[in-house]
Amino acid sequence: MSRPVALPGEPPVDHDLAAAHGLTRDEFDRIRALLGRTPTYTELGVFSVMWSEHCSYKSSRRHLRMMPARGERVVQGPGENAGAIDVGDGWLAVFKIESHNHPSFVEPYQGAATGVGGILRDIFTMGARPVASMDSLKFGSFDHPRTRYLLSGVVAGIGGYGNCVGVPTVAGETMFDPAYNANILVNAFCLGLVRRGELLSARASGVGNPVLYVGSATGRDGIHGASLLASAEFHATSESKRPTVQVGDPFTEKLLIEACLEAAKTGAIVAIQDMGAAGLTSSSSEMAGRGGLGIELDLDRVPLREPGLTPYEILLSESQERMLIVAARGRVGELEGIFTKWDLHAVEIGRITDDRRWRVRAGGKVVADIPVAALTDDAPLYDRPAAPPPKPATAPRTTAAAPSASEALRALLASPNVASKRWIFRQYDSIVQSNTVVGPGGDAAVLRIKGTHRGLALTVDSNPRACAIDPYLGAVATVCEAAINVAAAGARPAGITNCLNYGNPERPEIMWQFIRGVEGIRDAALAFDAPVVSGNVSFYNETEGRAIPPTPTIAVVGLLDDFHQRVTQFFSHPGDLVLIVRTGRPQLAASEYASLFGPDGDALGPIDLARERALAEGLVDAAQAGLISSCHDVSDGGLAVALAEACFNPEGPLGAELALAPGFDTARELFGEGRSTVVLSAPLESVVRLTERFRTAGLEVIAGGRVTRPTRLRIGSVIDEDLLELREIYERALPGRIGDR
Amino acid sequence: MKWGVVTFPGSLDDRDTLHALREVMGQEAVSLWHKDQSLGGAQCVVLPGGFSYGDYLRCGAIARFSPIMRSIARFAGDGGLVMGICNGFQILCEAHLLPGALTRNRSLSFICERVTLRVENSHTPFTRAARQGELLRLPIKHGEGLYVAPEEELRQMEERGQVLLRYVGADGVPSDAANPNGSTRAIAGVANQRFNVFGLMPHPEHAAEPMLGGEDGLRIFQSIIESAG
Amino acid sequence: MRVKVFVTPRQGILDPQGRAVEQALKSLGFDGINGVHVGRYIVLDLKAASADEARDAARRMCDELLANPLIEDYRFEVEPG
Amino acid sequence: MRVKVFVTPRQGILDPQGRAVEQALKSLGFDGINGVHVGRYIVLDLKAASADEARDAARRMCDELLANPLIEDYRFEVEPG
Ligand SMILES: Nc1ncnc2c1ncn2[C@@H]1O[C@H](COP(=O)(O)OP(=O)(O)O)[C@@H](O)[C@H]1O
Ligand SMILES: [Mg+2]
Repeated sequence: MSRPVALPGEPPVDHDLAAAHGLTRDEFDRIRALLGRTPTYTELGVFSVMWSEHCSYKSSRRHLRMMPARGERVVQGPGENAGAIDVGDGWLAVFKIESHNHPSFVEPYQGAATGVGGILRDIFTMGARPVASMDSLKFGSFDHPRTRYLLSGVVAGIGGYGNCVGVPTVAGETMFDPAYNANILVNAFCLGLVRRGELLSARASGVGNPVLYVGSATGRDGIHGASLLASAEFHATSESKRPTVQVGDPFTEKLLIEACLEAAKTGAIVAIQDMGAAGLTSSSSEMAGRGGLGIELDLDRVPLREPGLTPYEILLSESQERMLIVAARGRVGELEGIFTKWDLHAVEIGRITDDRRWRVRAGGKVVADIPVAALTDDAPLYDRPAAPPPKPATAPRTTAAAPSASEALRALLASPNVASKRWIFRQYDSIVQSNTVVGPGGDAAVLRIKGTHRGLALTVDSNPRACAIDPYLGAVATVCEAAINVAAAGARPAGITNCLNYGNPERPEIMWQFIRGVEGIRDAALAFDAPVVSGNVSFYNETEGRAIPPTPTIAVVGLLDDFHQRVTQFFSHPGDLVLIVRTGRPQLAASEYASLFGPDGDALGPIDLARERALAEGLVDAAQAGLISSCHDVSDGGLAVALAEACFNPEGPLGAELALAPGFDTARELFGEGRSTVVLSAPLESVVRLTERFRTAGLEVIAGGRVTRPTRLRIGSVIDEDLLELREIYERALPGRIGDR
Repeated sequence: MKWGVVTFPGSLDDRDTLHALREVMGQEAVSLWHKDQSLGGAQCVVLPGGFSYGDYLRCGAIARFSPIMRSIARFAGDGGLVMGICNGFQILCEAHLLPGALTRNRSLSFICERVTLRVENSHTPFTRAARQGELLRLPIKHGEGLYVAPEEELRQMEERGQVLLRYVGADGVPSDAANPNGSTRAIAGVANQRFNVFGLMPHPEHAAEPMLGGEDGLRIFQSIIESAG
Repeated sequence: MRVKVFVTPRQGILDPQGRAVEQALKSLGFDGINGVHVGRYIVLDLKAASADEARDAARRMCDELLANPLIEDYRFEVEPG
Repeated sequence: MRVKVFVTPRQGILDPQGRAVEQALKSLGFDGINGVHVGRYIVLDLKAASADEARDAARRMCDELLANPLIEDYRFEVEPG
């Protein structure tokens, strides 16, 4: 075994330098033990990124195992770049969600853009063609000076990248809350399709197989970027940790997509992985590790954007749009041909070995020689202490006089959290690839799978307010909302991916929030029998010691046997009857209403998962039986808002009226949230069957509503509003806040 | 008839156009590679939407130099039918096969939405299947669709009927509110003087199926099929 | 040699970017702004035997690719070194 | 006064646009090109009492809006008139 050399000008490696790299004393000692010597400066850098929270999942891994990852549809669970489920007719859906929070806070356009680029690569690295993206965004309040800037930058970045690579952004969610003033969240989801049996893997095999570098040249971008930034608390002040910003090149990404998918067809690709966080280091060591093999790299062959990069910089660079491929011996020429066709070059930079070591040469000398396992499986694994925080003093009830129902409805429709997000999604190409049956603006997006009748329903949801009150119930409620969203479109929930955004895991109360969140996802996922096949953890979402509320972001993929049976949220036939079906009484705790008109209650009652599932199944059956004209999931703003939204049919608005049972607690029933509730419209003849079907399933059905031609919304004696006016409020609110025409 | 759909590096709607032509309309359509010279015997060549060469510098400015563009210029010179959709329209303008240029939307942001268009001249190979003044609902999705041309040129184009599509409101009347990108004279699609080259910002290929944005886009493809006889 | 190319929107052609920047600056409290125009600034490093040769190459580059005469004007400077 | 602002991608920051233009020029047969960078050229017409005042305003405009310090460098010239 060759002993790696220190390079001229490298600082001496000791505990202090290790600490500066975010490694603890114990971790540094463990590295020396694993190596049987002190690492070189280059090796220290490599360990620091591979053992970072972001790459090693050292605080989360043992808890993530709790989540159900198996199911008869699951073809690939956690462990690869993305998960995959069988959606029928020989197609696999490959999907994952990932965070790019800190980079987006530092530079919103490029941060968000490169977040999209990264998740796309996780998908096509599996051999799947990316067919849809979603984005989950959390910003501070509109009063905060940076919010407008961050919002427009992030949205432009997501559109700028997604539009240019030709992957439609079909859904998303956006929330504004002061809790995110100093730490926004940008979570990006992507789904791809691949034929069964054509799935690629990131598991190296074949001793002697060549290793190819494809894509953009390597520069100094984001050294210690994703890894360190996402693994240590971010101080707006500490410039030191600010990496050189990664700039995305969606044009090169588009070429990479086409070239990699064409190359995949040749069968000459043994393994492939994007160079994401910790770039060349993680992709090479993880591929070797999964295959139980070793790998050798020659940095002199790595294409560089500028001269003079050190091995340390080349190994840690997070330059975008780069892929690492293990090719079948003797077939390199064939692959080179394809990449050249797409104006890219494939460069052979190394080979697979059998000695289970990760060996790197530069200038003819060995600069790193590390057991692969030391970078992957033997990375630290922590069981950090977890403890609930001391119960916060219950928030004081505001004495502000409660608004009238009409005032409340108008205020809610004007609230950025409830108002139309058109200003955002009209900046996204949501129709390219000709699969978008239902685009942004509804409960779930619906895609058709070409050449079949099958459809996919996609949604992404989160509920930080509920999670702040109870991290377990909040997570359960989030999964339920996402599942009911796809069911409302007529799709059966089939798979879940999640992005777990939390504070500093070294603080017991944060670790407790995290574990309770994972438990909540586990229980709800089991209830819906929807396995969690992929995800991502983002810790250290804190600034100056203040953590964001626990924010597990849940994306659910649902299946429709026939996309023609998809249901939209809009009332479409005057005279249809309106039914409200729900799993329980809504509550004002954690509702948008409470956030506007003062805290009201801080306890979340239990959620009946059996009923939640019954609701989902009832909705799917009803859609398949063609019994319903529309179905809208009640979420932010509660029932009254959902009724109004159901009336805003783009093909022509309609009206609705709903009678209220006597002794009805107006605020709670009309504006409460937190229990799955849907607003259905259906012709008279199917209403009896529907009511009976849902009641026998133990669900509460409220009748007494109908769809009207006159465009007014009438609810009992408390609301009688002109819907065109309401729609104006709903549509103008966001552009108004942003100061756009 | 036989169609050719060009793929430039960064083309995006090439596959969607092929899907609409082959799967929806049952046409024969071949994919043309930008580095080739051959047009594969196509009777109509479509330059699709997308971000050729990343739209770097100016939309269409770099793609216009692809080898296949020489063949397309020759083909158009011989009276062959050429249609540019969105980025294809931008390329045709940069290549001087169509008058005018397309610049940043008035709002400076990308816009994806369905708009209403009025057929201004139904006596052309690209619009003959539509009625004069017929309203079509088609999607747009672009950041640089603001059409400009010298005033004098615009006047002559209008006289000759080279403006084929205009953005209008639901009432069929052009208005500032109904003009999504601020195009001069609400122009959405234009033809050359010979009426064998057509460019439009809206996407007919994305309005070819009832479940996906309606079928108004078929009018355009139908017209071309009729013309090719 | 280094060639600096300045591409600016033509007189009379709308310059929405210029207008947007002007608005933004005003809303930031800058006043006394009578107009803003936004164009492209392209820096080329060329191997050329003489300034004239570089100038000549630059002109052809602008005419063929760097500017669209219909909507843009260009100007360039050649610096030795 | 007239202020001319030149905004360029920072040293070491990826400049895909510059690369694309360089490739295009080469494929057009221009050779001897050692590098192309594409930035923005912003022309401001300002009312200012003195060149210093204009310079000062320009600097603040660049820092606050015209350039993104994380990925761009800027430079400007002030011309009377
Ligand atoms: N919250 C989670 N739930 C399930 N799987 C997870 C979760 N977080 C991470 N994983 C899995 O761990 C692996 C590594 O995640 P990540 O580092 O985000 O992938 P990448 O290295 O491609 O960015 C992936 O297979 C991912 O699906
Ligand atoms: Mg990855």
